[in-house]
Amino acid sequence: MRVAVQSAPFDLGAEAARFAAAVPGAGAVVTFTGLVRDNGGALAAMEIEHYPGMTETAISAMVDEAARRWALVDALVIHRFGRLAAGEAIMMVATAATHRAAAFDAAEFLMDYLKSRAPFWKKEIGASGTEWVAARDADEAALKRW
Amino acid sequence: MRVAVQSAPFDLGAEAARFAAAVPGAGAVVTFTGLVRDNGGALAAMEIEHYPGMTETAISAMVDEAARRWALVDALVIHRFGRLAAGEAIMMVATAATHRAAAFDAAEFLMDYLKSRAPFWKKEIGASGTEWVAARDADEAALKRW
Amino acid sequence: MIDILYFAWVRERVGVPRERVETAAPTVAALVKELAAREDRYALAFADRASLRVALDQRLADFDAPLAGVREVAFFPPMTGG
Amino acid sequence: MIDILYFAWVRERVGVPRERVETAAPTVAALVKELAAREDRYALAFADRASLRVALDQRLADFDAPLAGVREVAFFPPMTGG
Repeated sequence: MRVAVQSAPFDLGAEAARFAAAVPGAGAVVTFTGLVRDNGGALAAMEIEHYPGMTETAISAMVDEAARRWALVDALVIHRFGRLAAGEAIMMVATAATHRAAAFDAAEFLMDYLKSRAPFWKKEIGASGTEWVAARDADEAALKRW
Repeated sequence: MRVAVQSAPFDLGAEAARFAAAVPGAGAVVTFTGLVRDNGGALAAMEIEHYPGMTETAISAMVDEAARRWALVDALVIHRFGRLAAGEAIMMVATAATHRAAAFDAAEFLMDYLKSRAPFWKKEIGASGTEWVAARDADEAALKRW
Repeated sequence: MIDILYFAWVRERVGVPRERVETAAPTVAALVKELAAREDRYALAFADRASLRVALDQRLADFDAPLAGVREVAFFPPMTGG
Repeated sequence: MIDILYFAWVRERVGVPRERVETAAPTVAALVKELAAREDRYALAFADRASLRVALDQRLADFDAPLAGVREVAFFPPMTGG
């Protein structure tokens, strides 16, 4: 299990390949990658603030919980902070399990928790100014299914 | 949208990176990779038979259906046939959408359909002989949710 | 004349991957009956209908589907892709 | 003495990312009341309790949680990770 909170870009292809190459016995690997949407050209960049210390602890707890619930062979979370340009990868999650249902469920669980329970805050920087991204009710509601 | 049915191995990292680099406007990319499980060392290889012609047509129809239902920015399916060693990647699916729920749902939909409606048949080659993999009731049941 | 394809253990039981057959069978079910009556290897391949699937011109079909105009019939076990 | 951290628009409204505060507030709610009474920028930051979240020693907590033994309190809007 690996959790990385970093300002540096990451290579999702290399991370996915490395992850899938080291999951003995697993039959299913799921990855999720979040990208900065350009909102039709309206968004120039995104600034991500985080809470050093708490971020790593909170994500590690989520990963441990997912690994336990779905008997994961392995899991990975990478999440960036700082300034990102449109199109850049914000974060990725990878899960490996014996069967696909567990790998999918665990990845969705981690995403739902990262969205609403990991201490990150996004600010959109556009041509017409800056704005903090508001939490979506749908994201909070998504937690109820777990 | 790309569908590839091939005997050659593929590089899941390179495929994932290439896919995610060409999905303008998408905020979410999900990949699924199926690996040959070694079943604790009992499985030496897997032989995958397919129905040339029908395979490509059937998968393309699934991809079109997923793209329509979830307004996908892009989708990719790669599926191998022939002889694969334990640990090798059998297939992968990638989906890109504006938000994560659509990308996850579309990837799961494609997996459920590939499992039970794409004309592939798997034969396990172990130390104690060969055996055709039986279809799982759970896989057939999974189709009912869509 | 119709092309018949067999896959996986159906192919192994019948012994050939494909063959061309002269038939007047009006439906898949009738064709299955005709084939099963040929030889033991066919009877064995078609013994358990519930574990067989059929495609007509590369589309999944039912056993009561008509064969009129069909050029290619394929028999195989439930698919196990993914 | 307690360390107070502010993030996102709470930080922007208060004007500093963190500060050390001398307080006898027994709960988070009491601390919020104390801070909000200080200056307008605090009053503005704490105006809408429903849009605030709090963490005590880096764990999410409720506003009625006690502060006894707590060394670090953080205030921030609902998180938007992922």
